[in-house]
Amino acid sequence: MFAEFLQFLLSGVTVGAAYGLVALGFSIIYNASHVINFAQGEFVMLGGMSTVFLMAAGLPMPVAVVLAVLVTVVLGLLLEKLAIEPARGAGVVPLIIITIGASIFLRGVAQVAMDREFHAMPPFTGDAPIMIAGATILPQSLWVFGGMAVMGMLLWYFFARARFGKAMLATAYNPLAARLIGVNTRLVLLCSFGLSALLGSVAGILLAPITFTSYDVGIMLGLKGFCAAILGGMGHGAGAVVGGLIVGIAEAMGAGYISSEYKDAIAFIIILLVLFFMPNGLFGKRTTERV
Amino acid sequence: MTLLKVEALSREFGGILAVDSLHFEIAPGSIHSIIGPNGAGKTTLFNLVTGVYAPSAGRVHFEGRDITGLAPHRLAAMGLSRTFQNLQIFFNMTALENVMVGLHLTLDRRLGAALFRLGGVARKERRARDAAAELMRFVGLEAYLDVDADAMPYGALKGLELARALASKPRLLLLDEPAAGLNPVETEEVAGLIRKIAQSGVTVVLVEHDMRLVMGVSDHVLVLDYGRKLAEGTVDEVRANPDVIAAYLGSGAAGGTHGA
Amino acid sequence: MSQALKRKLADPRTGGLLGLAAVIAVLPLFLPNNFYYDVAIGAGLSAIVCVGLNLLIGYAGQISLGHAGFVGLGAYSSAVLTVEFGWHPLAAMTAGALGVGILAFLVARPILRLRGHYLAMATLGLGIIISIVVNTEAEYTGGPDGMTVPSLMFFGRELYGEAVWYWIVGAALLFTVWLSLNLIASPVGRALRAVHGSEPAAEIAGVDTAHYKVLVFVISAVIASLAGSLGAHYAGFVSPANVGFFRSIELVTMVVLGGMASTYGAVVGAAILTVLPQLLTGLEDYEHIAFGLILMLTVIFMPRGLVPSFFTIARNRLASAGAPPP
Amino acid sequence: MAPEARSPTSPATSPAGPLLEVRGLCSHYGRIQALHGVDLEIAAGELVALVGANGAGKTTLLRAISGVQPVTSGDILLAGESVVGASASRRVRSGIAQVPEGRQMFGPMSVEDNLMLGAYTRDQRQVATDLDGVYAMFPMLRERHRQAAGTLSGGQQQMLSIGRALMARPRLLLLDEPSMGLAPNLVEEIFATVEGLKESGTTIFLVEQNAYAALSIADRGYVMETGRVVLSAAGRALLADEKVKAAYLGL
Amino acid sequence: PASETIRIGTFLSVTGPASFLGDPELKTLRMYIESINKDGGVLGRKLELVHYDVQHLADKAKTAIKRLIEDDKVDVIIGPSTTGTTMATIPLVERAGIPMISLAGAVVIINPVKKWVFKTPHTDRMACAKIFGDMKKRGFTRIGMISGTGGFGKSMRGQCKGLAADFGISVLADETYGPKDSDMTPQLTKIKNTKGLQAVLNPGFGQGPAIVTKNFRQLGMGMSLYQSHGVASKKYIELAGAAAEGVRLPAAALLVADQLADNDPQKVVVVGYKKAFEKRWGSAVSTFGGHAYDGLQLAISAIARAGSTDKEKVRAEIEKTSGYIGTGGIVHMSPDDHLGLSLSAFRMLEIKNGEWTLVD
Ligand SMILES: Nc1ncnc2c1ncn2[C@@H]1O[C@H](COP(=O)(O)OP(=O)(O)OP(=O)(O)O)[C@@H](O)[C@H]1O
Ligand SMILES: Nc1ncnc2c1ncn2[C@@H]1O[C@H](COP(=O)(O)OP(=O)(O)OP(=O)(O)O)[C@@H](O)[C@H]1O
Ligand SMILES: [Mg+2]
Ligand SMILES: [Mg+2]
Repeated sequence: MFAEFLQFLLSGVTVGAAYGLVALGFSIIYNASHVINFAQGEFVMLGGMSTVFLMAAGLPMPVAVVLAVLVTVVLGLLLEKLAIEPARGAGVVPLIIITIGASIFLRGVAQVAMDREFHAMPPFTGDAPIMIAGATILPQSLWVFGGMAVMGMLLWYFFARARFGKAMLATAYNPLAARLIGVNTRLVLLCSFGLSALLGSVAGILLAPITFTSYDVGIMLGLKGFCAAILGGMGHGAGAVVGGLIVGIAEAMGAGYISSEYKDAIAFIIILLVLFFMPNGLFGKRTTERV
Repeated sequence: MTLLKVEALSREFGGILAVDSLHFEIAPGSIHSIIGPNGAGKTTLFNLVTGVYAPSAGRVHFEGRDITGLAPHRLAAMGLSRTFQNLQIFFNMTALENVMVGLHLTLDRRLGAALFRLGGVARKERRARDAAAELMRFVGLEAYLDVDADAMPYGALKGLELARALASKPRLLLLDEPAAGLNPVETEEVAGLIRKIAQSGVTVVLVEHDMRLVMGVSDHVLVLDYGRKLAEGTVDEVRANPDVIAAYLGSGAAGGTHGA
Repeated sequence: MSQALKRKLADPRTGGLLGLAAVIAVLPLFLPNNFYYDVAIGAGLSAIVCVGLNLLIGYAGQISLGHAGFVGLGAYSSAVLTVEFGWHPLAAMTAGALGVGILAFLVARPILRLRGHYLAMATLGLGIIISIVVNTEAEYTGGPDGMTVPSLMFFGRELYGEAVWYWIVGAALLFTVWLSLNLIASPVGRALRAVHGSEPAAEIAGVDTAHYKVLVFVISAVIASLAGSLGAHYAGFVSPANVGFFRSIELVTMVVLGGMASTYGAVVGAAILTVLPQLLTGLEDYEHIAFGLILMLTVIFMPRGLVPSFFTIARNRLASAGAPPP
Repeated sequence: MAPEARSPTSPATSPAGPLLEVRGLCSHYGRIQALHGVDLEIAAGELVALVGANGAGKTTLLRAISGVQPVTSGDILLAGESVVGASASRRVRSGIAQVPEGRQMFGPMSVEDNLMLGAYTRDQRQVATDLDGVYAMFPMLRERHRQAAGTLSGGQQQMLSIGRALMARPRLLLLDEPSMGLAPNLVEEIFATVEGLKESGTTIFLVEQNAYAALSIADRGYVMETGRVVLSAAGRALLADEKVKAAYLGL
Repeated sequence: PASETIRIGTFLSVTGPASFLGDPELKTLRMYIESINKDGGVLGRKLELVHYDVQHLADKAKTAIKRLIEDDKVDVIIGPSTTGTTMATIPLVERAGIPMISLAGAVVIINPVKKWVFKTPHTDRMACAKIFGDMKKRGFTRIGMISGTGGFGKSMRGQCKGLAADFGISVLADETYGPKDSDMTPQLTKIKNTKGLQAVLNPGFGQGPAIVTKNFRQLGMGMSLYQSHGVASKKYIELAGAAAEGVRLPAAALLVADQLADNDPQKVVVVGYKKAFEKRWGSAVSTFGGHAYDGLQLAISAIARAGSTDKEKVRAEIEKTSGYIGTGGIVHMSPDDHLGLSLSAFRMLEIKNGEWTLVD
């Protein structure tokens, strides 16, 4: 029975790490602008799909990976420059709608430029399962988990310690004041899109060997990543990680112990319950507005 | 008979006692001022009295009824209104509509009537507009009637808050720094307004750092420091109190002139 | 024309409603066949939902990413109660609306305590849970394959065919818009906007913010449910595909595109996002690219939405045309 | 009334010309014009006060100087060089800091983070002493250095806003009603501080409703009405002006 | 008149979760209509394809079918790809009176028979029968199931559970997974821990079954794994990689075209289709494209026999189809069988060394 539990846990952690990784991508743009970037999942897709296609074109994996990340980052920067920047000052909701448009657009481009099929990517370090007390986990899952841990840590450092990270936060909290203290808010926004595209593409590449990749994998990963980010408290690095793990584990335990048909519903019910008691997510900052 | 009675009221925020076992009473029909250093707890006190915050301890009574913990809209219905130090304007409306929200409790709020436009909604709305416009004239904002609130200068927004608060026909009106950002001439106008409001039977509680305004209109002054009562009395008593001078007034302001 | 009449016509309620009625009345002249009717009906049904959703999002400032769930519940109530339990369609529709109203009422208080993205998340979760339920309870709902729904009977007559439904949906839309305009122009509507503007200020003005948030949530959910029921009877079929998250997002997009806090904006947004994909089908593979692009460009150039932006432009034109030469 | 009080006096001449020069500045909010050709000059080291009724356009002018309000026509020169094309952040880097109207906190961030962000454009190794300086000026801020700025009281936020601007060690400090919401004893202190800053060479442009205090310490003053400068003279001279007295001092 | 084109309407799931169905289907239709036109068309008239992408959405399908019928005035309809979209449009097709040849799997489409609706793919019920037959042969009576929750998986799950008893098979574990799930180990762990299971059946399509297969091997599950005809494309083997070794599934002859005996009547057809498709599109054939091929052939030969595009005549001719040899099998339709395939049309395949191989 313990082995079973452990297996559920490991499965949950694997999936949860994927959600957490995507959730981190959401945090960056959110932290710079309070915009939820619905195209975040598309960054994930672009990372994986580009790598697959570059490898199919004969490039060795490391080169393909680097190029894929570059491609995604460039697209992220273009998105900011061409679509977000011109609409600055439009308010958060219109900006979110723009990112929805962008996600449809990017998916459309991917299915024309690449294809509509699923693709497998070879795992980084083989696919011999690792046995832990009767449960198994794939080496690639460890990569995802490690990737998430490293990224989470870096982001935490970035926003809690680095000056530019704080300037980003400041820009989201009060763009006017940020400009008045000399923050180049355009650059901040541009960087936030570049960074989260980077993070998204890395996530996509780490995940592709496990989940496969196709032009529309971004939808589900984006949605679950969003849930994880909210659960943890939007914009909070550790929150994104923990949120991702909780959603993943809830799904796995739900599927294992309750009902596989309702496992997603179980995860959502948990999220709702958490929000009812902690309206700003697990780690979210409480509102500080005073009257 | 007291209008407002505060008993052992406390509120703490993460270890800081913003209001610390405060007792005081406010008699009806006068102008009371609450002054004190920045962070003394004046705004927090307003927030406790008007139900924005729940107290950590203590009780608030209004016209003899215990109103501790009641939601602000319930208090509004009982005749309590206020303005905000951090302006709370409906920026998605015109100035006039802002004031019309203040009339909410006096209007027909039945859903059916609203949906089907029954019971002379149109006529009542026109009358509400007139009433709101009248209030804006009263506070000197007739120039801004149909201006979008987000296009108004800061000073005018202060007046708008006052008009909106008056619209609900309060018996107790709490004003949080109504003269902040106004020049002496405008402040004098506000002083005149406050007197008029008080004369019309509304009890006014005023929080303000402009000593000329405070000393000019108050019947009674309460001084807070670190959430506690530092002094209480008439204008002259408070002005002469060395503790108040040391903690708050400083050397120049005690004379009642403005600024340095 | 008398001044009073002119003013009445310029008033969004009278003038706009007459305009909308005229459009609905004249449109069939340009609809060559049932397909076009079908698109128009689809636009009308979406518009009804969006007018309700706009009360919630545009006026009261509370986002919902779960409204497709309410539409779906309405549709499935009509389907399941008539097919499985043999209810009269009108009774089923009413029961559905009631049920959705009660559900919305029950969840509204805890959900609407949340703000911004957290509220978006909670409503999204609610919508997804609803869609999982209709997907899973195949015994009643037919699961992913959906189920057929009998026609709506009205005084013993079967309401069938696009031409008939066009007028039903048109009338329903007109009625919904009328209700929405009435609401907005009343103290209740102003209270909703006040909730959006500043909750503390609304409260101290005597507005029971929690009550109004719940109220508008319930109203918009009930409207969605009724539109869902109508849609189910019109289509004769319900399926879970349109109950999900994407449809919810689409509905919100319609509201924002048309213009938040604009009832006609909601109608225009719904019409455009319904018609546009039909226009783009000729592009085949490039359909999605074009759609995404148009969506982005519209919002970039008209961030406040089509209808408000259009009126601003028109007003500026008028003003500069009427201004004396410098 | 002294006749010279009416004629625009030229600023104290400095070899390099005025530090800030505003020429024919116009600015609009949409279709509404808020500034109608504002002209003014501030010499290096000067303390200039700007007074005017509410809605006169003072805040708009300061925002335009800082580069966060679009300018429709006219020019702004900093040390002889036009900055109208420069971004707000460039202007901060060239030495303009502002204490904005409405305090403009980074609400969820700590008091100390807010202060440190004030020195965002500066070399971080040099700011530690300045932080101590601000804490010395406002001991309350030191006590609350970890509290979220948004939860401070109004006056405390005003102190923080002033402190944050000082952290930039500006050449030109724009103050938009710095005394608003401050306790009387602190108001005195603020004006003393402003004078002290001027002594130490900072150029100051002070917008104040507390016109009496502002003009008392100012070298010169400007009076604005509905988007136009209508009067300028030495500070003391304006204090003596009957119209100013009647309209802004309430004497 | 000869100058007028014959309009063939289609509405497929070219994008969205079922795109692996619609994509090859559309490609097939395009390719063959081109080549038929090059050869002079049908009845001396050119064919014209009118297509709308409906993803997997019933509403889109309904609008598309109205457009095809009312606006484009097509003569015959091929598609849609999925059961859900088919079921949503059947009432309209029946009312309008236009022949439609669905490319979707579920048996409910043609059972009960609908006058105007036909279909080409084997039913899920047949797939269950084929699989259970094979299991019985190998002595498996205790099995577990893990099904996708999409329309296909859900429908087949129901059919198989209904049919199991007929074959003396008991389903002792019954799990599901969502169409976009990326990890099925919890469900498989439960199956693994169910005592005495001999085989696991995974009805589903898309990438899900490949993930199930991988997870299945990851957990070191010893029993036999059966997939459905929903994964009958090379893509499955490519995605699942080595984990797919030994997996069995029922599929049409198309997948093993080269391995068919030379005297197999289907050989020519399937080899021809496979070559043509792979040459034109550079990707491997799937049985799904084959369904579209069969649909098109059924339609045009019916039109040719009817000598016109009169809808009733064409419908009657389709219904009379007998002995048509397609990629899916040999078709004998009748007024109470609008599919016309027998169980023998299915072959049991096993994956060996990364290739499909015929078991029987
Ligand atoms: N939400 C909160 N969280 C943390 N601390 C708070 C909060 N609200 C108030 N405080 C603290 O309580 C104290 C009292 O604040 P309050 O706003 O009541 O002061 P005040 O007397 O109105 O000051 P001012 O004259 O500056 O407006 C302050 O020290 C403030 O930092
Ligand atoms: N966002 C805005 N949109 C439109 N008009 C505006 C906006 N902000 C200010 N205005 C207008 O510009 C003019 C100048 O306003 P400004 O805020 O500069 O005045 P001010 O002198 O700073 O007043 P106060 O003393 O009240 O702060 C006012 O008439 C005001 O109505
Ligand atoms: Mg205060
Ligand atoms: Mg100002």
